[in-house]
Amino acid sequence: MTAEQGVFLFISFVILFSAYAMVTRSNLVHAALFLVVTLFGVAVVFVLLDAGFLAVVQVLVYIGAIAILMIFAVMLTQDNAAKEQESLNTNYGWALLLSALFAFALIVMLGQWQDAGAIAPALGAERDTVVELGAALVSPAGYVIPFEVASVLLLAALIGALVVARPQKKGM
Amino acid sequence: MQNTWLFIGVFIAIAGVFPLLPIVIARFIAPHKPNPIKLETYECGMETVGETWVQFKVQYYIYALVFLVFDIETAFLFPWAVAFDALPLFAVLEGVIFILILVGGLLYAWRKGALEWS
Amino acid sequence: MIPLSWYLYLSAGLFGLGLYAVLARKNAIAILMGVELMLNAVNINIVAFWRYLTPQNMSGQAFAVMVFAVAAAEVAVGLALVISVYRRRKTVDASEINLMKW
Amino acid sequence: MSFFQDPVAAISELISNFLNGLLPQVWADLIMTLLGVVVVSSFGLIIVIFLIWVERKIAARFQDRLGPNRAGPYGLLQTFADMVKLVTKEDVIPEKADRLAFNIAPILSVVAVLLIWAVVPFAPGWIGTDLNVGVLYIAAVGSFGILSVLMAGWSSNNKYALLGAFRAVAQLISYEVPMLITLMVPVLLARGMGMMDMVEDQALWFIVLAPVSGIIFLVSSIAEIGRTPFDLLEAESEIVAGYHTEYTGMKFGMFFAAEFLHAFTVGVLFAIFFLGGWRGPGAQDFPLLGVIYLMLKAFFGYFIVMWVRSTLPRIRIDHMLALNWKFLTPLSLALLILTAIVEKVFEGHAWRVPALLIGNAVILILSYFITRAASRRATKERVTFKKRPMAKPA
Repeated sequence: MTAEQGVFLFISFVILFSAYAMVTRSNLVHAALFLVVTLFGVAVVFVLLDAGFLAVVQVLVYIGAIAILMIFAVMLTQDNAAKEQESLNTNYGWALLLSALFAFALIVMLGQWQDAGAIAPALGAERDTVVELGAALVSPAGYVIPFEVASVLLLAALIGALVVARPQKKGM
Repeated sequence: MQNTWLFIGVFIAIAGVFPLLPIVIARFIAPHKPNPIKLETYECGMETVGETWVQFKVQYYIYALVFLVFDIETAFLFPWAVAFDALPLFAVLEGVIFILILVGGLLYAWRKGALEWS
Repeated sequence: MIPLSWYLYLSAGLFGLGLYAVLARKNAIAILMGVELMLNAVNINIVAFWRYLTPQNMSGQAFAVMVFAVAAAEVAVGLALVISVYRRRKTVDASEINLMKW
Repeated sequence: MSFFQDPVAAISELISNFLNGLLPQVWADLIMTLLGVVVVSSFGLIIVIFLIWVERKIAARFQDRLGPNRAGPYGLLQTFADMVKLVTKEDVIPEKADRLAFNIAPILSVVAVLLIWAVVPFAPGWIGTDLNVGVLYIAAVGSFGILSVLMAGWSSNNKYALLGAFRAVAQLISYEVPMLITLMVPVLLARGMGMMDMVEDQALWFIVLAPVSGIIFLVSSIAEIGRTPFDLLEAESEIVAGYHTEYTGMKFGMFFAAEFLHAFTVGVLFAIFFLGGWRGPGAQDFPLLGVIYLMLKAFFGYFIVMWVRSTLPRIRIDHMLALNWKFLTPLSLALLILTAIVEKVFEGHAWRVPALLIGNAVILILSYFITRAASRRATKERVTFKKRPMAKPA
């Protein structure tokens, strides 16, 4: 076992453990903090995959913005967080069965796949993937349409969320 | 590439140890005499009334929302800025259009008064 | 070296946990957190496939960035809806928000 | 390269040769990394001990006082005395607090600031690690700081702490927007996010090419570190002490140290992004000079922060947020667009620098007129004597 594999195993343990804790905790702020740990673990996985840019963006966007937004929303919608509530709905047995089956099916299918043991090809020492990504995002042969559509999507999300979240002036 | 990140990994560990050390030392040196009054929530000597979970203004969420959108925007624009030399003029203008669309969002929020505090 | 399958197993597990959170949790915000887990699992897959199968072009990373944008939009609107519902109904329990069920 | 030219390189070569003879390659590399980490991070921490004294002395001068002058010569040992005091103070954890988050938050706040130092280029070749995404890394690390504030405020289970945390987070995330957008301008000018490239490309300091961006960066940085005039997050007259109300002893000390270190780090970042980092006469050949230049420039930025702190009063929260969203953010976006277009159109042209400068000036003047017109249009509430409700005798 190489050092890299050791790091991977450790970090995947952290990811799965904290994801499990996130799913099972009834205290929502704790769940959000465990979500942060999971997201950070995923950032480390991106580093292991030579995608340093994505790792940094993962931390910036997920931990810096999305997790904060989650915690804000938790605090805005809880009049009584100290009160421990039943966190699972009545169908949780079926949900457990279904998701376990799903994960199991995925794992079995992976086990039968021929190329699953593939080893990463060398990336080339002189490649700057950030430059390539930037060029690909705005080149017409690359992803310029998704790039601009993403901006429209963000605009739509901003306007939609503002309209929905802001209290109406009267009555409400 | 990964060696440069190894440094960051070790750095996180060491940077965690540095502040941990004084706190642990303080745990051994500092006195520890808790009493119920001392452990109460601090409110300038008054007794706390009600829950900590007062309702917060939704405005906090609105700011976080606008921040989130601009945060994602930077994730798109930083690679664009890094690849600047490789880009022709129209590719630069595409980035500018991207920014302008989001400026539209900012203007919308402004016009609708979503950026007002009160 | 880490074989590709390890990443895929990790992401399968993460996806399963996210799915469970979406199906079983009561609180609407917890459900959104589950969706985030699933999106992250997808992202691990995308980047792993990029790194192992097509590292020569940047499609994998480009789509991972797109997934970030989609996740952000989803969270922004989703949480706004939750807050809006909470303001009217004083609850964030997804099984009690059932006015539109019939 | 001789010893006197670059002592650090010489010493590290000596040690790595020694280790390579002793241990397998992997372990030798790991130990070298560990040593590098310890050197870089303790540099940051040692500087903060000195800084607290400097800041108190200078703040005292601004306020016509003497400042610390009892412990040691010129009060130099004051910080150590404070440390002893903090270590021997009782560490009170409120009963209702969430212990895990309560204990992690102060550590996280220090880690968040300290991590920035991993990518600070001290001198040619002297850098912790030269990530190719250095600038974004700095921004990303900052989000841990926001998280620590939120954790501290929430886990204290105290109204004022939570309120302070909410205010703080609203301020931090708001000002991160113009900061991130402004950081794109040096990245554009340097054509790269690596911190070393950033400095090496500044044959002409970026403050000359993008003066307004530099100022926006400094202003939003002051807001990020929560110094006056943006110290609403710990406005003691309104919300006790903000998010660290419940913290005592060394844990409070950690928040305190993190704040000081962050203030200086902001000066360092300002120096790197806009004042040419370690650049200066002779720095290329004698890296030690580079460190001195960097520190001098950083102190200049830090001094401005202190100067602003002791000059301006605290501003109101709605004013603070309006300044960010209605002035700094649009301005930084306009500057980014301007820089991108000018850089492309005038690429390699003799008019590049003047065009950038003229563009900056035009945008600044335009924004002045727009804000003046807007403030005229805004209906002002005038509190006059007549309108004031008066108590009438019954």
